[in-house]
Amino acid sequence: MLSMATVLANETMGAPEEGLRRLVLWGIGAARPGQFLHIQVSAHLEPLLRRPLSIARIDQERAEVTLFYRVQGRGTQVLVGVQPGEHLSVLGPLGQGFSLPAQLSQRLQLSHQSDRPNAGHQGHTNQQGEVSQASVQAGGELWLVAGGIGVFPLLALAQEAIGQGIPVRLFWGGTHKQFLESAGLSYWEALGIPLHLTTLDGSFGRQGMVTDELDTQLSLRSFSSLPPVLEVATCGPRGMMRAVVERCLPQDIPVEVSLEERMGCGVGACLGCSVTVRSDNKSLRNKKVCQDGPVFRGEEVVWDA
Amino acid sequence: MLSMATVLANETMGAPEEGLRRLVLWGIGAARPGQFLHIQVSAHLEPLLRRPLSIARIDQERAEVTLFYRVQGRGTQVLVGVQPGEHLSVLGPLGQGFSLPAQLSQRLQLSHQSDRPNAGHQGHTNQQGEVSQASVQAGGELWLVAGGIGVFPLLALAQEAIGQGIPVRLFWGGTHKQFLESAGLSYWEALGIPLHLTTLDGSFGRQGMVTDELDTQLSLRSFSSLPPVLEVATCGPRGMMRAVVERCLPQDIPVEVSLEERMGCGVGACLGCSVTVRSDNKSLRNKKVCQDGPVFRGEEVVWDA
Amino acid sequence: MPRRETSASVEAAIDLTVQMAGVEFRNPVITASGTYGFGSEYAPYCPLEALGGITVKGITPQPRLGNPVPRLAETPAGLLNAIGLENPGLEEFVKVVLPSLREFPTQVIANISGFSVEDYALMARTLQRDSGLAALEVNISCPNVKHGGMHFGTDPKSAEAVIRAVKQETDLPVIAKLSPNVTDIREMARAVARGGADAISLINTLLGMSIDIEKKKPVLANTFGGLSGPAVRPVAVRMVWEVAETVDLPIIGMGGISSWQDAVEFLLAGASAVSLGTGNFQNPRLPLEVVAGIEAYCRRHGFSSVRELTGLARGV
Amino acid sequence: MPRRETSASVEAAIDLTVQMAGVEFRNPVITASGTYGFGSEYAPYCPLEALGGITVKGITPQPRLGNPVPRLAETPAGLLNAIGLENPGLEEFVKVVLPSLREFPTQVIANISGFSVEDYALMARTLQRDSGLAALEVNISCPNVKHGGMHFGTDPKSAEAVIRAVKQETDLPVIAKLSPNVTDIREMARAVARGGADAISLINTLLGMSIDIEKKKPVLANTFGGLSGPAVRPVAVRMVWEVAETVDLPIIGMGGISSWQDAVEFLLAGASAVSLGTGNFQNPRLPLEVVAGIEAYCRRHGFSSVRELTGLARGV
Ligand SMILES: Cc1cc2nc3c(=O)[nH]c(=O)nc-3n(C[C@H](O)[C@H](O)[C@H](O)COP(=O)(O)OP(=O)(O)OC[C@H]3O[C@@H](n4cnc5c(N)ncnc54)[C@H](O)[C@@H]3O)c2cc1C
Ligand SMILES: Cc1cc2nc3c(=O)[nH]c(=O)nc-3n(C[C@H](O)[C@H](O)[C@H](O)COP(=O)(O)OP(=O)(O)OC[C@H]3O[C@@H](n4cnc5c(N)ncnc54)[C@H](O)[C@@H]3O)c2cc1C
Ligand SMILES: Cc1cc2nc3c(=O)[nH]c(=O)nc-3n(C[C@H](O)[C@H](O)[C@H](O)COP(=O)(O)O)c2cc1C
Ligand SMILES: Cc1cc2nc3c(=O)[nH]c(=O)nc-3n(C[C@H](O)[C@H](O)[C@H](O)COP(=O)(O)O)c2cc1C
Ligand code: FES
Ligand code: FES
Repeated sequence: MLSMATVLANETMGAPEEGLRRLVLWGIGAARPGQFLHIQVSAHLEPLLRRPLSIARIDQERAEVTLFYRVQGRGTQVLVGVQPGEHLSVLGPLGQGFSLPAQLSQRLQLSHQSDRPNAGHQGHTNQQGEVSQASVQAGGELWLVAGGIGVFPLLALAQEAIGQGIPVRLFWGGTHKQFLESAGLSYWEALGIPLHLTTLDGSFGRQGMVTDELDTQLSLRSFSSLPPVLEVATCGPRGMMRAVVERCLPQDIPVEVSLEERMGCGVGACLGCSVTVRSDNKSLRNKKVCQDGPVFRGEEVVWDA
Repeated sequence: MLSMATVLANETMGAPEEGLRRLVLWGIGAARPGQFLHIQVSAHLEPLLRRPLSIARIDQERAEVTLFYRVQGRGTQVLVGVQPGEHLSVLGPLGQGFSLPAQLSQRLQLSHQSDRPNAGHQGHTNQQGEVSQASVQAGGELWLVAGGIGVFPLLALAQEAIGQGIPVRLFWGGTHKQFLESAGLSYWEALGIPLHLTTLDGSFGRQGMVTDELDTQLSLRSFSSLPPVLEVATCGPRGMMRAVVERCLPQDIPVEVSLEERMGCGVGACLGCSVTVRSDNKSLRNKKVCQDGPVFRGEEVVWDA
Repeated sequence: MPRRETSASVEAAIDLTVQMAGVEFRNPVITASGTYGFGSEYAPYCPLEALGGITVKGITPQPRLGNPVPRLAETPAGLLNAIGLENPGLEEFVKVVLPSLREFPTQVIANISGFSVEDYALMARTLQRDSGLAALEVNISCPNVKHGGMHFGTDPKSAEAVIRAVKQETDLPVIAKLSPNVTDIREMARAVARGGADAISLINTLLGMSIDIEKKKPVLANTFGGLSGPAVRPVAVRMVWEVAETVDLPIIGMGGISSWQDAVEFLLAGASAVSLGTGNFQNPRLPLEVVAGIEAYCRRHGFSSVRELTGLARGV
Repeated sequence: MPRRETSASVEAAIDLTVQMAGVEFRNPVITASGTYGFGSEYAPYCPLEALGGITVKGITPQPRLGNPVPRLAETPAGLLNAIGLENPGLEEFVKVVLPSLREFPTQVIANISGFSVEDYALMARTLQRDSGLAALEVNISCPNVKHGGMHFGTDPKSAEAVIRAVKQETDLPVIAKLSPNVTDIREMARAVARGGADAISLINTLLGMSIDIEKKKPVLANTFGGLSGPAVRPVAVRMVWEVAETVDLPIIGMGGISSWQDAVEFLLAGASAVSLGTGNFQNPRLPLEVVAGIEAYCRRHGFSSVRELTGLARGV
């Protein structure tokens, strides 16, 4: 969808020096968690390209969508100047979102079929599907692992999962307390779910990396009767996401990662945002972050492509 | 001077469909009628170049300068968006302004000297100077001849001349009544000077060209004892200014014309705004509209260069 | 678009069709190769039947994964790309892509790139009139692959040889797409005309680069990329003008068109049609706006056919 | 500029001086020929003593009135100019201009253009070290005059000949200013190096044009003009990179610098100094901001001399 969205709010979140802002738009079509909008920040030629921003909150009743953004370079700086009441040309929602555990099992099934069209591996697929179904019944949890502003798209996912009765747990690492507070901590607190917070400087939560805390909680689960992990959805720096995938896949926990790449068109037409993935038959091929992603299955990403 | 001027007002003048606006700036150095400001309409690279706008009113006490502009293309469109309280990077006042009759005689003298450094024509120059001096004493008038928005810089000149006790008379032609009213007619009416207005469609004043009315008034003077014309200052379309010069010079009325040319630097450094002039010894050379002009002596302009 | 009802000529329909190399295009607005995927990606925003034609992504004999990312870098009014000709290869193109292109309600131009004259000839042999394509655009100008197409686009003899080989192998009209990275574009135009080209596309991208000063290395993984977008338009218009003066072939003009005004500029310079590339990224409805704008311009200026615009600024 | 007091390295003075062709420049920021008049025009806004150097408007043996107006056209992030080498001629330059240049508290580079090898040689003969100039920049790349300088800038043999002739006639260091309107800038760089150039300036403007669609004719009276400004920066940086890889001469990089970041980009690509042209028109204080920005960048990144930046992005 290409629409002129009305800006309802465009304001600083938390401490101004963190450079984080909240943008509320009206007039966007139905969106799914993990999808993004490709926004033209200026009516002029400067900057030339649209900017991709993830959907962080969806209020279907009021037809509002909330994005959180960090002021980074030229484009986001220009976006700061947009006033409530003004209109922004918005392309999207674009891309494939996160799968909720039930969807995930379906998606796994589909992708196995499409990746190996002639192979008779239905048994395995069904098996995986059954595992997930079983886990949901067993009251398993959806885990979210966020690094820095990677938390933004996960908020929409948390809301949707909670709405469907799936228990959610957040792991979130930031540099320092003020960052976490500015990047929307209160939204998470309002959800009433368990939060595992880490900061690099120890000013809030556990000192260290978010993956340290993930390790702790994963190993707890291996000898206790805590609810199993149905799925991990992660977004953040590449290195962090890779670490998450490398921890979870060996334990048969499906992971979805949300990738970033520089985008031209946002709709699959320019091949600017290619990412190399490994098919189930191990051969390498390209997918497009804008169209096939930004969410990918952890096992398909080739980290050092 | 390069300054960050504060925008005090930036508003539509008159009928919106005329696309005329009034821009009031604070924080510009001392300006003379006929000078212009080179204004950066956007802090970004789009549009790249500054835009030259003439000074239309000078309020030295309040340190305010007023410009009138017509929304034309990209640059002036961007300028429309600037809000009161914002700052604009302004280069200027730039260029040589109009001469008031007393100054004019001096300027003629100087330019005769510089154009013909080795010629002994001091007699002639002095004579011209004396003529002007004499005319001022005889209560001669300063005539302003404007076409369309060419009237803008003449307003500042009228104010200064009136302040010095020189009688001023305006000839101004526009396409139709609403244009004249929107382009600042009330400012002129407030001056209490004789106004000779023409419109192409006859909706206001005399129907026809401003030069028709100029002809009428010039010929009246040739057989009556009306005050002589000390000087004509003109600004407007090239063809109109040429006609003014061709009427006045044969009658020994000095004319100053304000030329327009596309500008890069505005300070004489790029040679983008060259205009070919005829020295008193008839040889051709270039002057710069930005630095040597925008006001030139009528006799030096080569109209079909 | 509301019509003014003031005179008879205002009412008259404007003929927007153009004929190039024996192919009729509904209007002179085509999309540029590499910016419009394989045609369906932008269809939700810009109906294909509104377009004169589309040019699909450049293909090579073998599949290519293209260059590593980052492949894009934004510059002032410009875009650097170093896609590196990612494409599914000729075989997959013919098997999977072509059948879908056949269904498109507009003219489809294929774009081919190669690393040798034989590469080009091979693709031309496979792509014939019965493939449903309207024409073959021969990209001898891609700056983003090593030992790549650009060599053919900067050496007149090679350019001529490639075009001649392609012409010999296919019964489709052949459009030569020229590189702007040359000293004299007229010489290249003459060379492809000698080779038998039926039309000329220009310009492809200007070779450029940018550097990330914090990381102290090039922004693009490939170091160099091709510059497109409004920044290059003055160069593109100049080359269209020069080529229109030099050879008697229809020209598809492109490079930085981001409004209907820009498109008219190319037509007045000598182009018979225009291609829109980077402009789609900012405004997916740009082709529609360009068609409507050209039509209104013709009406306002009293032209009954868009073909009257071609070369008008040259006093043709 | 307030200094952070946090560490010893923060305190250290940064050495901004650069040496090129035996000439020492206070800092690497020079102004570009044709955009800075004869030096005094911008002095009220930007003190000359803050600059590494200035390059004055190109001169020719005879006075020239230049091209008719309009000579300027704005384009997206760019400027087209067709001044046509308006200048007072060599004699007036020597008699009237040179004496004032001598007094300038910065290095002054003269820029010469000609229509034959003899033209260049004639000017070089007149302009010697005792003229007070720091160097001669040989413009073999002006696109705005018919039969003009650009021919020398697109043909390696002619370029070599011009530079050799100039070198033979003057004891001043000779800087060859290259045209970007060539297929292979490296070939041109090699040619002027063979001719004996002491340094290379690049880029001059890209040949371009624009059309007024209402008047249906070119905006510039001269039809074609030279494109400068941010639009061309990616092309300029690429050419600096290529030339730095090719010849072992200091490079003055230019083309679209409008911030200190842009200037650093050129240095990292391989330039020893930068020239600012069109950027002055928007921001007359740009040279000051660029000097300050480069200094702060060096400090932040732990460089004690700006010379360490040259070519760093190439892994030099
Ligand atoms: C699918 C997706 C979702 C995103 N969601 C968010 C979000 O919710 N909140 C948020 O703050 N940021 C998000 N980002 C990152 C955001 O797009 C960039 O921060 C933004 O484009 C920077 O633009 P700029 O002009 O400020 O920076 P500049 O560095 O000046 O941008 C220069 C160019 O690089 C591109 N670019 C720079 N950084 C990135 C990046 N990290 N990812 C992709 N392109 C980049 C820009 O789009 C532009 O084309 C997302 C990125 C992607 C791909
Ligand atoms: C000395 C001087 C004084 C002026 N005073 C006034 C004034 O008081 N009020 C007013 O409304 N206009 C005045 N103008 C004209 C004004 O500068 C142009 O209307 C304006 O630059 C148009 O810019 P644009 O971006 O809106 O139009 P565009 O057509 O998009 O401009 C494109 C380029 O052409 C230049 N340009 C376009 N028209 C003119 C023009 N007539 N003169 C010079 N350059 C032009 C622009 O500056 C820009 O570089 C003056 C011009 C000069 C030279
Ligand atoms: C992302 C991208 C990919 C491109 N891929 C191709 C290609 O495969 N084949 C080709 O001939 N041109 C390719 N081009 C060049 C365009 O077709 C066009 O010639 C150029 O971008 C100039 O037009 P524009 O400024 O409107 O984009 C590509 C351009 C871009 C921006
Ligand atoms: C108005 C103008 C006049 C120029 N005149 C000359 C000249 O006389 N000699 C020359 O070598 N280069 C000349 N140039 C080219 C500049 O010196 C410079 O190489 C070019 O503009 C690129 O730099 P920029 O983008 O910073 O302007 C001129 C450029 C402009 C814009
Ligand atoms: S951004 Fe164009 S294909 Fe993804
Ligand atoms: S505008 Fe540069 S010399 Fe006048």
